[in-house]
Amino acid sequence: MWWKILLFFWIAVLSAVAIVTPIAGTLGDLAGVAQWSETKMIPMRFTVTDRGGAADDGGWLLRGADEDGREADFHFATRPDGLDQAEGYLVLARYDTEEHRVEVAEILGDYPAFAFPFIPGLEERAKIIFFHVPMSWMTVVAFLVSMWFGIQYLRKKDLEDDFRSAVSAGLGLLFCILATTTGSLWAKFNWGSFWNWDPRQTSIFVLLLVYGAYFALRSAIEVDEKRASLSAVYSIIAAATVPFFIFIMPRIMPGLHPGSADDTGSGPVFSSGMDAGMRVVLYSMLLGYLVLYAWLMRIQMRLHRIKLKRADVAL
Amino acid sequence: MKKRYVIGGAIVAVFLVIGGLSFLNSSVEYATLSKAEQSGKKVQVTGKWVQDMSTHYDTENNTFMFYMRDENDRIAKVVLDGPKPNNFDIATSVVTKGRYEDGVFHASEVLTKCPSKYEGESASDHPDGIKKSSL
Amino acid sequence: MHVAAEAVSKKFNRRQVFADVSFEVAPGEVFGITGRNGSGKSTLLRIIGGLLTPSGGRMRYRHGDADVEAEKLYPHIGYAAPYLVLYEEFNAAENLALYARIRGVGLTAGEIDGLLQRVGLPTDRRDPIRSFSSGMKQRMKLLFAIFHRPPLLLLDEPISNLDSEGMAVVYDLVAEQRKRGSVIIATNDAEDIQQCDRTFRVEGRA
Amino acid sequence: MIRQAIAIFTKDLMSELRTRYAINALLMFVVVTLAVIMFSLVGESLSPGALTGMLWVVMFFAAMSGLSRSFVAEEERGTTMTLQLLASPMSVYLGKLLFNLLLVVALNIFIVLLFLLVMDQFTVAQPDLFWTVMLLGSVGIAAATAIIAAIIAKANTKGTLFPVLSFPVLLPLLMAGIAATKVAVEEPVWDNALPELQMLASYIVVVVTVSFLLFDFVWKD
Repeated sequence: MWWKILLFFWIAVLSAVAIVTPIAGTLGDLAGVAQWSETKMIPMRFTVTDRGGAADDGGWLLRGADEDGREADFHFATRPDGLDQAEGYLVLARYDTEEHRVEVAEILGDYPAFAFPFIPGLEERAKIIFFHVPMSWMTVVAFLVSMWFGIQYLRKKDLEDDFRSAVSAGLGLLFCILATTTGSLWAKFNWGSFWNWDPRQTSIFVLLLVYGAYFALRSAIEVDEKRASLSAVYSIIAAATVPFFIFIMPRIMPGLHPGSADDTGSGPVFSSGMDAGMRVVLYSMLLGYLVLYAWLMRIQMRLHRIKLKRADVAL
Repeated sequence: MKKRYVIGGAIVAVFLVIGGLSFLNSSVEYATLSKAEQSGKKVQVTGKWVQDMSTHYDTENNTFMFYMRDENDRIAKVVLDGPKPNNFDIATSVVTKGRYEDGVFHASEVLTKCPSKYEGESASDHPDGIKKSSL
Repeated sequence: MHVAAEAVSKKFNRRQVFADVSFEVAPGEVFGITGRNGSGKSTLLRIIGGLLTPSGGRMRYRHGDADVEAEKLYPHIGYAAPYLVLYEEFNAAENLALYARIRGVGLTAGEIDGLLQRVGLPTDRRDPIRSFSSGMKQRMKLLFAIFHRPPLLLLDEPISNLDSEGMAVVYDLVAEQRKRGSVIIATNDAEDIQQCDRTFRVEGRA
Repeated sequence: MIRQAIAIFTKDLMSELRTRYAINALLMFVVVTLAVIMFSLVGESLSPGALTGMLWVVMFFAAMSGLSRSFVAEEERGTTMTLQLLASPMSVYLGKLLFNLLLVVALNIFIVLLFLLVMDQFTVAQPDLFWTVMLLGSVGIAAATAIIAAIIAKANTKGTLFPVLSFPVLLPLLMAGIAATKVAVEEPVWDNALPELQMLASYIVVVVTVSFLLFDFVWKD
């Protein structure tokens, strides 16, 4: 019992952390953005090193340092609130290349102790990885587990294994739909359209088709034993051919998805360059989803056994 | 009986790897625009996006058109089968994969190279306003 | 062929058809399987013929001195049953030639004629089996079961659709098979049971 | 095993020649599909690349409409048990695979010839590469559909289930095939299609091997 409550808290807290934690860039990010856009503003955090004074134009100029230890002048439109006590700020800003100073548009809050790094091209949208990536992984895990129990059925002819296989495929389908939805929402805001046949989108689409076909097959066979062996065979064939898909895709279409083989810009998801904080949250989330999957499997199996018992009584 | 599955499994594994290798081997050779024009082969060309010349996204055919300048300063019109690549605006250089035909470079892929790590740059590379703190 | 069933059981959709069936059939024996309709006679016969895998227990076969594995069982078996369907677009002789080719048994045109006469079928090669009467089809199925001289002959209701002349043919074949190997007949017919040395009653679940 | 397989193959071929269940319907299907494509393209000019896609679409749907017959016919006529008694599962699979192979190769040759005949805009830069791809593609389609036909033969809704189950499995083959055909149609260089050819070949080996391992479970009740 206790671990279920723990699981709820685990996922809830991690989700909250993922959503609430701000994205904050450094002066380096600000300067980098300035190279390609003079007007684009990004969130950044800095500590105040010199409280400065009123600027010529009536604003306020102070000096601040980012987490890398670089310093710059920060220009505020008015004197920032609580300047006397504030150690630092989280602001929305841009780098003014003419005045050589940081132009602060809005103060978002105090200096946050914990923030995710600013990733050019992804920005706030980077947070999807805490939800989308675990879902995608669970899709694959559930599919492999389903295939594994399919093989076990073929070896031992135990219908229990077949049911495990089917339940796992069902959960896989659920996660697959969730991953597809979250991914496509993200794509709308990052790439401009919900669906544009990116290799990853295409491969998850194929996984959806495989799951769909699997259940279509199951519902079309009446004898339990026959259904079990045929669906097991189908999932093995699918598992043997899906990898080819992953080989051929990148050759036919360019990858936009972060982490694609050719993605050099916004794909630090699992590269060594990934921010430590993000990695901790992501891995914890993966663990949470894994336990969630195992729990759902258990519930379904118990339900199955209860149904069998009732059917036996009815016989 | 058991042996059959072991051998079969091994064959499947080996050929999956061979299939996968075909993907690794598929990297096409690098060339310049002039070379691409001569050979008519599918090649990779490294260059820069010419920002002052027009770009166009054709929603109907899902193609993206832009101009690129290669290492030899030759400029060519590039038509990409697909939408505008990720981070295209902030790319410092682009790699296009495709064939040169009828004065247009038909690209099946465009890779963008972006300045992804600002932290690694030395302070002197930064604009005047940003200085490494002496502390 | 020596056949042994060891605690064989079969379930369909988790519904027990029969359980704990054990018996042995020695070479030269004619063994009868009886039981009410729906008790699983045919199911049991299919399991003996290697067409179905039992849900529990196992079947064992011995031919000469060697054990026969389930996968290599099919050449040793002749099987005739009402639910067996032959290739009806071909005529009788073509069907026989086809079976012989698949089984790797050489059959000359003369031998085929001999076989057809043996069960009282016309030797002209005009009509496809499709146009045969059910009795003629049943005779054809008997040929299908015995032409390759299998050591184990499985007959499911062998005299169904047959006239008295046809029944004589069946019992003649059974008598001949007795010299070559064993016969298992699934039937409730009194005349069939008379042919059997021993019978076994399948008790399906109520 | 080979002898048995060939005997089963000849049986299917003779049966097909006698009943002409599949052939007539398939040829008409191809003609009708091509006619629909031609009507919809009147006055349009399409690149050979786009036509390549259409060619594969026709080949895919022709395969979907005809290739399940080999197993479905046995199941529908009730002759599955007869075949189980006559031959080992391996030989049955091999025989059916050979029959599917013959059917799909003949069918695809017919489709391609007709396509070349009626589509003026469709020209092939490298005929040798083109036919190699067509052959490999046909073998791949035959291999993948043979095992899936065996599966759906045991199900209730055979006809609709066949394309549903086949499509995800065939998709990598289709994509590699289309990519390689495009090279053959548009580009004068053989080597550009080598990775696809390598992939097609390994796809075929993997599918046939997996089918051999699993066919027992499909065939026996």
